[in-house]
Amino acid sequence: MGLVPGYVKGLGVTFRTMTRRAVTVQYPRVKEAPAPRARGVIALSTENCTVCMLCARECPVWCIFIEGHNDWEPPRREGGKPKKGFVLDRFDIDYSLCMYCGICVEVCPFDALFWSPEFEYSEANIAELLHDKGRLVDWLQTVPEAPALEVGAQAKKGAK
Amino acid sequence: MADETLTADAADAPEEVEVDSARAAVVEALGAQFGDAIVDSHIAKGDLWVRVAPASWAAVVRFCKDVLGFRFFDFLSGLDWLNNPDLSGEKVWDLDAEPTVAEPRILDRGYTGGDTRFQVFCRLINIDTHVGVTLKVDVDEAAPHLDTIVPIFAGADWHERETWEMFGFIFDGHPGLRHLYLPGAFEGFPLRKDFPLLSREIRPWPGLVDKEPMPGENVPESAAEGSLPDGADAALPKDEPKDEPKDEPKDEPKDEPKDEEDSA
Amino acid sequence: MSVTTDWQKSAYISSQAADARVNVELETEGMTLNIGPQHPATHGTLRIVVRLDGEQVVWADPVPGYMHRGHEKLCEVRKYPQVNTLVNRIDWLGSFANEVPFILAAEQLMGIEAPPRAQYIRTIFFEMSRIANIALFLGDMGVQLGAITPVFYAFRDREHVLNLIESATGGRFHPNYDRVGGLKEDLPKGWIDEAKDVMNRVRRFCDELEQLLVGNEIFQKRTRGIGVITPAVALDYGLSGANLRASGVDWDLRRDSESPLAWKHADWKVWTHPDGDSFARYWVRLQETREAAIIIDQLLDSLPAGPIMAKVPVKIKVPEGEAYVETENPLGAMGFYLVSKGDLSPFRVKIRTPSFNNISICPWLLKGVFVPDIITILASLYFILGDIDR
Amino acid sequence: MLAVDFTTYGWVTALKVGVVLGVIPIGSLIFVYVFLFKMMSHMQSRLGPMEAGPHGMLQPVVEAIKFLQKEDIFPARADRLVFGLAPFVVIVSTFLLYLVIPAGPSLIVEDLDTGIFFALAVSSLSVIGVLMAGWASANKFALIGGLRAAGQLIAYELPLILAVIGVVIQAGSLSLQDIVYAQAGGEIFGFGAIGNPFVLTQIVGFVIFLMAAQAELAQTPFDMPVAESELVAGYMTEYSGFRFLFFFIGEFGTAFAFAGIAATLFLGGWYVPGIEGGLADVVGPLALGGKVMFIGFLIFWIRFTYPRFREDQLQRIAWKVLIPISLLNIVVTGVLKVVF
Repeated sequence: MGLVPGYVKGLGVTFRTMTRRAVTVQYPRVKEAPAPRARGVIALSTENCTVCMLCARECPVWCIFIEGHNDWEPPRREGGKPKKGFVLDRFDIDYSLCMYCGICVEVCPFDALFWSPEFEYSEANIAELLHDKGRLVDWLQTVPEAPALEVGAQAKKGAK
Repeated sequence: MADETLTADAADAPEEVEVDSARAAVVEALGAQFGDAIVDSHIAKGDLWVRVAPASWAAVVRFCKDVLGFRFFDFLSGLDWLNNPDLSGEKVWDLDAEPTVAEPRILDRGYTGGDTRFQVFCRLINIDTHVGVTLKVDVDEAAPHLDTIVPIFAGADWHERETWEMFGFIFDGHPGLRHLYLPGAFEGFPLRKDFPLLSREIRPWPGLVDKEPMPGENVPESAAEGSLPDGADAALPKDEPKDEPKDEPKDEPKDEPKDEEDSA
Repeated sequence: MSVTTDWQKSAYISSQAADARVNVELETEGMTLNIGPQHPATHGTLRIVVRLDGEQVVWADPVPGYMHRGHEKLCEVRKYPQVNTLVNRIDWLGSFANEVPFILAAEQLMGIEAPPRAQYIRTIFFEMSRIANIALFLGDMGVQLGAITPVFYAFRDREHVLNLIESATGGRFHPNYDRVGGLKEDLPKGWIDEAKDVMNRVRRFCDELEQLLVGNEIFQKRTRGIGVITPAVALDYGLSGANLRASGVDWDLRRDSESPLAWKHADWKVWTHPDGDSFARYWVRLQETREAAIIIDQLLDSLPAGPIMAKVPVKIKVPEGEAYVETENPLGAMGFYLVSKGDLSPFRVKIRTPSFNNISICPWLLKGVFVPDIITILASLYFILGDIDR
Repeated sequence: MLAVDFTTYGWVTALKVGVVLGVIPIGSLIFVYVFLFKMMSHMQSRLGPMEAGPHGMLQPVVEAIKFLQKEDIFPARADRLVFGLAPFVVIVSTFLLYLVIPAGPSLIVEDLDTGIFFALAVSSLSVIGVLMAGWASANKFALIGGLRAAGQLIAYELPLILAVIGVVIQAGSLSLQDIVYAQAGGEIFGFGAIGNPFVLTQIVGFVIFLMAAQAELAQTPFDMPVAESELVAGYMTEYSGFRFLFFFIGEFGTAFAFAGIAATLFLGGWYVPGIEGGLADVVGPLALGGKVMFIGFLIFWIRFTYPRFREDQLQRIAWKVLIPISLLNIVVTGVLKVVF
């Protein structure tokens, strides 16, 4: 192809691309599934959460707000002493501040936070981006199974 | 870690001897040329630090460039060794406690550290032998002056403007010391340790922790003197040990009930 | 490339002569033009004040700072994992490549070495962020010169690389995948073969661009002999990466500095070009993208099995000391000078970014240049605003 | 009731002008849709507009409406009169071009004896409009764009005209209709089946005409005046609303007209071998349309593939390369004309 002058080769490239299929995906009608590990939104399972505030403290942008209070929990074994426990009143994540770094999910010692690849939750009014506890629990259904690891990988002991 | 001060002619720590003959040679050459102007040098983990007397700063840089072959100008910046008052804002909002004044404790100055609070360090690289040297020089706080190396390395222009803007060191002979990043009317030197980080002063820290009585238990005396105004804003941890504000404030009462005011 | 170096000399002399000629001729009142901060040719918000005489530049002065976020101050108040999220927002196109030097500096101070598998995967992601970063530039150089088509090919093929990064790390632009002592998680199943055919696609993309732009006589006429940087001046200003190698200086941190990553396990070639003009910079970057695809293929084949994370305490406290680690980022040599006082957050982090030095050469380089060539030279230097302003 | 006699010259011309005024927007809209929206996007492996109408057919119409409802902003320090008039001057030259393009034996607004001479003279009117726009919008980028446009358009007028002279010599007449007949009738070395489209004998003239037309339309690789990456939008930077629409129509209308002229001069215009008389009036426009589409494809194909020339390279090509070659072409055509 040495002797074909540069500008003719260029024309060839554009013509060849014209004859091939375009790659555009027309979003509202055709949706591409994001990767299972994609960090779309954070889901919360309130049973695991022990209000230890680690995630709120480790978040670089301070976008997690937690409130809880002490309460007596029914004794596990009947006749036992009521157990001191704590109840989660408020667990808000402000997605207008969140930068999806995933430190909270990693640092949580009780596996209460999970990533879900859901990404279609944009709002017209920015205040609605403050997801309260209810919505975070709703996201739980969209959390996929952790994908199997590549060959040669050593599964971490408590793989999240 | 290798000991701090390592005079030029002292034998290097044994395990480094065979690794850094090239760097030791550089130190020898500098020592031979400038004698006591080379105040201190340190070799650790395959890297070389040399501290130079402020007077012969430009001369050493020119010598490194012309004779020792350090032709690649990497960067130049400043260091402030004042201890770090609690910039991170991760402290408890103790409304009635008197503000803890950061006592001006100057920390020891890392490798080839001098005794003044400020330092300028510049890094040059010798492309052929892949050896990099970090030249350090002390800058005294009262009159932070240093002569410029722009005539030697034209690339130092922007670096010195940024260091002047961020630390307040005046580089004599610099073609045009004007602001690089900050707006013209900006006063104060942001990268100094005593310059507060405003964004974290205003907002209270969401990871705040305080103690709240168990419902139905006998109300501890802390709650007696004035009820918590609906528990939302006045977070008054009474038995909180007033330790160093900088390090990890609250991780010991693991099962402590958490309540904090929410300011979102 | 049978190119003699007289391009270099003639362009260099003409740019100096232009300066002399301008103020001798008829005394026309010059025009000061502001290119930026909102201008299509600058990657972000860089403003260049240019004084023109007719269409020729008499004096040019870039004004950075429109995107200064104060990274170095923020690093002093963040813990080490938090700094990792901060750091990959400096050069947001090749963002995994920013995390590596910081983590290596912390590991060097802590005396920890990541397991070999983690080093291999780090190098693979490093080269992938190089492809993602430089592919966009290869397309963008065309747009700056008027050819609208290449940038769409760049975005189309770059998308596959970003999908690969997302499927393994979770984030497309900000993976936040590197940890002190190793990586967050291992690769998902079937990732290696997916990566293989994406690399073939990247090679096809490089051939397409070679035919579309590099071979094109108009492109060559617009970029040869424009913005010539001699090796001595490049070293003075601390230019690094492809800008330095395009001026004939054979220096690549991946080969020359002994970094723990896995470049030494793959054999690949460092490309240089004698001319030092805009064409040379484009050509060297195009070859480097191909080289990155070759490196990734070899590393994927020889990926060792084993753990992904070394034994590291949960709360990372780096012992007292200073360390400087510099790696060959897509834009040039990026280094982190980490000073630690042994507590949770670093005491001082000096971030040496490549674009800062690459753009500081503009006042010297843009003197005596035509207006359209300002855009060519800026596009060929290839800088990212996050890099300059930090 | 006054009996209006429609066959008088006045009414017939009014009817023809009405048809032409209808053809121009539709023609430029089709050009915009097929080439700028569909072909460009498929060349860049994307689908292009798909929402407005089936497969995005109504996109140009929607675009025009968008421009019409946009506010027509005058920059504060602009010279209001000149700023307002500039788009009309550019549009005038586009509309006048259509008068002389024949679409069939009787489908021509005015068969001027000096048809091609008139067309080329009129096409250079747009330079004034561009200069007015550049100067009046009180914007540095527009000023540079306007001056560059002036330099470029004038520089490429000459090769445009010289390229046409070759055709005129071979056809022996300036009128476009005669040129079409000359191409229909003539034969090359006795083989006259498909007539003698001048592209076969005047290939040099054809290439130079296309390059000069590309420059007249300020399209890549000659789009210095509207260089997006430096001058934002050149002389059109400050325009908005329907004035920008006029510039837009001007650009694509002229492209349609130049493609028409090129098809008439080099590809035999509306002539299809073997079709005569009344039928030609029906088939003619379709044939001309096909040829125009082909030439439009060439123009836009080059536009989407090449980077742009720098100002001085642009001028050097015009003065030192195109003009000498076109002069040589004229001499050769003249000699061959005499010999055969």
